[in-house]
Amino acid sequence: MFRVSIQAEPFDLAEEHWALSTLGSDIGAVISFVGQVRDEVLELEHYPAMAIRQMEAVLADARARWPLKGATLIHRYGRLEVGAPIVLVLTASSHRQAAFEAAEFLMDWLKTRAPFWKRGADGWVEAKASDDAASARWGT
Amino acid sequence: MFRVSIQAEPFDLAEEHWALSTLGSDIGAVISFVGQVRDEVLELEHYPAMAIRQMEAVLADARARWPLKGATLIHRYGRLEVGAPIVLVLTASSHRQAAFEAAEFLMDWLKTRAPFWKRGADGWVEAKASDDAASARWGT
Amino acid sequence: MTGPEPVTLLYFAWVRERIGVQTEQVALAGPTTVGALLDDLAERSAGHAAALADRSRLRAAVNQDFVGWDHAVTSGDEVAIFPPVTGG
Amino acid sequence: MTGPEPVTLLYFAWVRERIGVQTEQVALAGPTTVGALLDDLAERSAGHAAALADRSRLRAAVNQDFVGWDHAVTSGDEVAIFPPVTGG
Repeated sequence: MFRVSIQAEPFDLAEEHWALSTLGSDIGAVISFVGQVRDEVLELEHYPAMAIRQMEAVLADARARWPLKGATLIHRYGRLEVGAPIVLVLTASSHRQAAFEAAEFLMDWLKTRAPFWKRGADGWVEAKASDDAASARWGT
Repeated sequence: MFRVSIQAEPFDLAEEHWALSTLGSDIGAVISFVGQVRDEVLELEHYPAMAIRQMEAVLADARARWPLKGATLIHRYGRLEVGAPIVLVLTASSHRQAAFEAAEFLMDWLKTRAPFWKRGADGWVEAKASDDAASARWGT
Repeated sequence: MTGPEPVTLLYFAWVRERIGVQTEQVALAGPTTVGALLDDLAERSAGHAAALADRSRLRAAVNQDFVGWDHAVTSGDEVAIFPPVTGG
Repeated sequence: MTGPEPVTLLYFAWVRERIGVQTEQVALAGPTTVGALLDDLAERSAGHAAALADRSRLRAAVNQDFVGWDHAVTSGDEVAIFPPVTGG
């Protein structure tokens, strides 16, 4: 099961995890990454059509690189309080290395390619060079 | 919050995740790894005193290497059905890279140093050279 | 006789704020590039000029794919201009 | 007069199954090493001999830390012998 969602509502980690962990008897590893709002309330703007198109493309890319049994990408938008979950990446595979690498790849990619913009109390958040560097290591 | 548990009972991913994600306003990333039983029912034997001692030691090692805000290690023992969760590694940090690296380190270590032994339908499971290689990359 | 389909511009984050609109449509005189289109757009208002002045702080997408400044723009394209993304 | 405290042996997985017990205690004549102790243990029974024959398939811990075969064993130690671990 491979799924992308862009939504204002929170997601249910346990439910999303369950959906992947029960995909079959050959699932050996399920990894979740949750990014959450640090330190200040954020407003997330996004470019809906491009975001969904690009997130589906990167999921296809991840499937071509690693033997995944399932993966879920959820990105939220709108006003998000401190501690609120922003993004969920879930990967399921027979082996942990594939699940770990795919989850890192998907997160690095989301940071540098998914068209979302955060605004905090002091204005628009600046992009970080470290995110570009993290993304560059995958050679995309 | 840093916690190690060795238990026969299942764990509650959502509850364990919540415990770390709510540790403070500086938590930006929470990662979970769940290893689960593939393909055949397993019986897990372990060396309780050494397991708890070694798991606490590796958690201290991870804390010294990465700026973690919290981490949880849970390993189950006893009879485990196909699809049952065996192991949970949770890491929480301000930044995703620390959380990812620490989670991978902890899992690689658990595979090669935690005194647990799996028995399946065809007898005792053999250790994998690939796990030794994965562990060796951390230079421990 | 109707002319060729216009190009749809989309702006996000502080680019949108400085220009003052989320979207606008422009007719092309002929085939152009993203960079040349931005030069034209910058003359539309002080807000456009301010938003589009420093190209090193901007990124572009044509039809929802990231592109460079020399990428072709043709009639009917959807062209988005925005700061480097900060999601995830 | 009581003698020195014995060494406690612990066996796990197929080592335990072949030897037939989970734990046993042995008195040391004097300071030794894990490897030398295994040589002595192998003479206790056919099960011990079978379990301990191929040292490349065994790992050892003394007082709950992994050690090599030349590690010292002294009175009162807890010595565990087991196959490479397969948890996680």
